[in-house]
Amino acid sequence: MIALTSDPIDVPAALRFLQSEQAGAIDFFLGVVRDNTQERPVDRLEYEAYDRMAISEMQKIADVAQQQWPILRYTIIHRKGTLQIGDIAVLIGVATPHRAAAFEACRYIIDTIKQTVPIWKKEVFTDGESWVNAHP
Amino acid sequence: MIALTSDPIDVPAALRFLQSEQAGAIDFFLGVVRDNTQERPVDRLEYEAYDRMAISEMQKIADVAQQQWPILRYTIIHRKGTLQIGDIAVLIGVATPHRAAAFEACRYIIDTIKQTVPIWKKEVFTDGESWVNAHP
Amino acid sequence: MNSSISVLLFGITRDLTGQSAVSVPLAEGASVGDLLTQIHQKYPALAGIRSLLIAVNGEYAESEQVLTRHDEVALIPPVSGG
Amino acid sequence: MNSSISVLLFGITRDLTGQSAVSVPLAEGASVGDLLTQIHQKYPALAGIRSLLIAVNGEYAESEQVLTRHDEVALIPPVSGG
Repeated sequence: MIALTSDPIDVPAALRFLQSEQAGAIDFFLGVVRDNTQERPVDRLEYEAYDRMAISEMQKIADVAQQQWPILRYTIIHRKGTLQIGDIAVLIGVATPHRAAAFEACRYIIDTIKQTVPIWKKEVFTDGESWVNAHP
Repeated sequence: MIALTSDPIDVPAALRFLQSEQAGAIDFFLGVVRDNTQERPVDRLEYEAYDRMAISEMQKIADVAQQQWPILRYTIIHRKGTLQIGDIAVLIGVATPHRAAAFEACRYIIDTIKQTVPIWKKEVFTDGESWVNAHP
Repeated sequence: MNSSISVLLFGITRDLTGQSAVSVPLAEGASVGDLLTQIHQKYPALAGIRSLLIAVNGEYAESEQVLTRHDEVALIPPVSGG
Repeated sequence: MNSSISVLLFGITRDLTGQSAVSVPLAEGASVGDLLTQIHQKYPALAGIRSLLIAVNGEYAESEQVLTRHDEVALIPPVSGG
């Protein structure tokens, strides 16, 4: 299950979705808005996405992961819009029979999302703002 | 936070406990009761612990993890008693500033729990039962 | 296609141009590489961005790919999701 | 300590002996290794277990460690938590 949403991410709903009788291991990764970047205090983040392509790129990542690991169920949910400190920006959940695959697939998915999915994050500081990764 | 409990594990409560303003990454591992072991159908699991030592061994693991990774908060909750298919047997949650440490610490904790913590699991099949790992 | 092509903008490119889509003049048979050259000429403010890619119909495109008038074209600055 | 020591049992060792603690005769100055030898003699049914460790006061103990009458001693079959 893949989603790009302006609503808060519902962790218990994601967990219910992942559970199955064959699942022995579930790994969840949550990316959360921190209060600082390189010690500069962050007020909030603004996420923007090229929706159609963000979803299709996330789907590609999930497809590759499913070829590589015995994934029973997965969920990838990314927020967009304005996020405050402590808000969950992204949730990756992977259910597998055994734990090694759950960890590896979950890590692969979040690492690759950060490289290929057209979602952009602007950090709004108390004294300015900056699009992450945009400048050399 | 370390617990050994006969009650169902409360994932949302664990999540609330882990969140902090400095946390950018949270990794959760859930060990769940599967419906089979090497294709033999499982009816239920019975977990037994040497409580005092199980808690102190889990604490040692957490202490080592805290020395090795910049852990902001962690939670280790292990069930005991009778568990049905789909029940969460163990929850490990680790919050760190960045994601690599969350994944690595979470994996270290669950891997080490399975090696050193005096908790025992009996698989009850439809046609017999067996203490896991006990026989050569 | 001897006219122009509409290019969707996001993130820093939208902020720098003040627009969420721009129209770029482009000859028939032009490639993704040609489009990028045109964009850099028309919007020199975008030169400071670490990298700019082009997506065509929601897929990352190589610079040789030829554009047609029905393509949905987007400029993709460095992503920062997660 | 010229009498006996109580040993807590868990998991398969509790099932095989039918008891959650057993009393094992042990001379004063006896070590963890001596205790294991005594246990194996008294409970031959435990021989089929992959490994048996001893915990003293909630800590894994080496076989040289000398036991005292006040120690809480437990027999630890292979663990299988998680």
